[in-house]
Amino acid sequence: MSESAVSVEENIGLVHTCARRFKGRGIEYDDLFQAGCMGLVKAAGHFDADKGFRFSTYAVPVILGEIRKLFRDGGTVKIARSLKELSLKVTKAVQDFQAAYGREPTVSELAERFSLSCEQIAEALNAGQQPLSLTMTDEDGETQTDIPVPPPEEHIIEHLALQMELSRLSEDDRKLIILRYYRGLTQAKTAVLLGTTQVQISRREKKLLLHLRKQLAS
Amino acid sequence: MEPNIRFDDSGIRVQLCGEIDHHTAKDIRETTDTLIQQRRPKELRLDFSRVSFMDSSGIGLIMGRYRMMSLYGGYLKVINVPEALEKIMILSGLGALNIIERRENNYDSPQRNESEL
Amino acid sequence: MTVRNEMNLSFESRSCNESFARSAVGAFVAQLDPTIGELNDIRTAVSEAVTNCVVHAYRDTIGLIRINVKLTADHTVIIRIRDNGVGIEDVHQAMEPLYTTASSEERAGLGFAVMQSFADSVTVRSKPQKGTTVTLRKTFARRTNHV
Amino acid sequence: MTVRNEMNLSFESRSCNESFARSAVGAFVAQLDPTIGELNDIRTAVSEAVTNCVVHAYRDTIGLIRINVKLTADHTVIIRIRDNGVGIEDVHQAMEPLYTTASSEERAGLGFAVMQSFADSVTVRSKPQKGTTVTLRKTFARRTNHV
Ligand SMILES: Nc1ncnc2c1ncn2[C@@H]1O[C@H](COP(=O)(O)OP(=O)(O)OP(=O)(O)O)[C@@H](O)[C@H]1O
Ligand SMILES: Nc1ncnc2c1ncn2[C@@H]1O[C@H](COP(=O)(O)OP(=O)(O)OP(=O)(O)O)[C@@H](O)[C@H]1O
Ligand SMILES: [Mg+2]
Ligand SMILES: [Mg+2]
Repeated sequence: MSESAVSVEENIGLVHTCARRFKGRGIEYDDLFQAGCMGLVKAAGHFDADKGFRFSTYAVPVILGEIRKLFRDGGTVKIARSLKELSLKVTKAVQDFQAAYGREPTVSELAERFSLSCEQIAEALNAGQQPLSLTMTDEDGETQTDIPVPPPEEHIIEHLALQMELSRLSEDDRKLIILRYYRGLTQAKTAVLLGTTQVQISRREKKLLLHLRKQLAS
Repeated sequence: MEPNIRFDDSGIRVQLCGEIDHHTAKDIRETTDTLIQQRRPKELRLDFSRVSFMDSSGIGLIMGRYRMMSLYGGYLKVINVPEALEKIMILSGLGALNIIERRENNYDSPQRNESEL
Repeated sequence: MTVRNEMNLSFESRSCNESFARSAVGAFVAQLDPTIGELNDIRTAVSEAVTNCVVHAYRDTIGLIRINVKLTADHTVIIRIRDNGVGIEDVHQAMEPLYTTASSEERAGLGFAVMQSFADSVTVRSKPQKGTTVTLRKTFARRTNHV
Repeated sequence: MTVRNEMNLSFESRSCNESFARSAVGAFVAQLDPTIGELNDIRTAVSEAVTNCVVHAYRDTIGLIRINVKLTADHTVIIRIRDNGVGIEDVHQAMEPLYTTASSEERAGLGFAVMQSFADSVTVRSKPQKGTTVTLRKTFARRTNHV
């Protein structure tokens, strides 16, 4: 033991300084402080003033090292519900995993567990650490997920079955359908492009539609 | 993320997980195709309940399995499509193939006939 | 149109970067406080554009994909995805739903259709052998209790 | 050291980009399949470096912050954060725990100490009036059940 043993009490401010740094990242201040104190005590016990360092230079990394360990469990703060729920679940899963296997889960292990990609797990963690608002919050603090109901969208393209049937048509018939229904051309314009008359296009089109409907219905 | 595969009376059910894009579709394609070729099931059910993201690579994947199942005389069902994926499913026109079931029905029922198609 | 914030991203055309790209753009766009659905739309559209660079622009090679994202004061996001790949001969045709030059690889030919449906507008500029630039634009609904 | 994947990111020195930066870097690094703790470490260290660019390098101005991330075959991530700001006169002194030139703004002088605790190594190169480059390096533990 060094003669010039440092007083833990006198340096408690260092712990506050370090702990404050990680406020709002999902871990209670008191937990941060407690971990920091562990670090301070360790540092005080091992400090050798003869080496010419200032105590703070020696102690800060030790304190930070203890605080860092806390973040291995994740944590949550107020965030949008969906993200919050996820990060809660992730946090819980990390704990369960650790209890079961005695080591931290990898991102992909969590990703698998939650059916998400590694990146999303990363995002969920992000959500757990700082407020990222994707939703609205009510007066009473209840978060409300704002998932818009997509408008009953027009089938902007013809359906797939049709595509398969189309591929079985002759070149000209396929062109006719594409020009008329994908490009939205008039029968007259389509006729010009296909080198025929509008009447013929009209007839052919009727036949083709009947045929396609029958195929699709079967 | 390995798809979870289950066999039952009416065929094979594959539980897909995570995000389906060009990168991840490759593995899923290989796994399902091996299954189809080896077991020639009457029905292949792709369960999307745990899929959180999908782009057009997923549509290609479904179409491909649809064709493959038809080729072997079976059929494909896409089940438990989450709300977030409905938009792209609708857009793709897959709805018209009558292979999508939002909720899986009669999962344990052995009587499942082709007239349901 | 006042640009409030902007970022640039570049990475190699490896398929493992597809999810990274949509994730990074999503994280940036989250600043505009979109709904989960809006964010998902952006992620999907970006995924389509980036996948096209990986699959078509650089085919069997590895090239650079560059993304520029601008957030404007009026809640609009403008995303430019650029490659220096093979380019597109006929952009009009390429954008046609179900048109694909890679049907053997089970591509549906729906990428551009998805972009058009999930973004408010899509513009494509391309030069064969020079590369392609896709610009996606989307305005988010304003919400009163916006943070 | 074989680089397996690499990305570049640049954005303006706005404080709202601090969280974006750590999120984007986190998403990219996730490819190496780190543990939650390892990923948190990276995010924290990146956050400190980026905040320094916002707070010190560009002080009352807006400048460009550039980040380069390399993933190597041996599970190491190398992150370079660059600014073209005011630079640092005495890097050794600046890295001392509790040293700060902005105590009036309640800065604690802990940024570099945090980077050193959370990354395996931190190197700083700086030239007054030219700018600063901080390089963070971290190797992830290899796990047998690695995917
Ligand atoms: N960045 C690009 N560089 C070169 N060609 C491109 C690029 N993007 C698209 N294309 C061309 O445009 C066609 C249509 O693109 P689109 O994304 O709509 O469909 P796809 O990629 O073929 O199929 P899907 O997106 O459904 O998987 C492609 O087949 C390709 O020929
Ligand atoms: N990118 C930079 N450009 C210019 N000066 C810098 C830069 N980064 C750090 N410094 C200088 O180094 C000092 C120490 O940085 P450090 O991050 O350790 O502490 P801080 O930023 O002052 O406080 P804290 O990070 O605890 O809020 C700063 O006060 C500043 O003078
Ligand atoms: Mg495409
Ligand atoms: Mg600092």
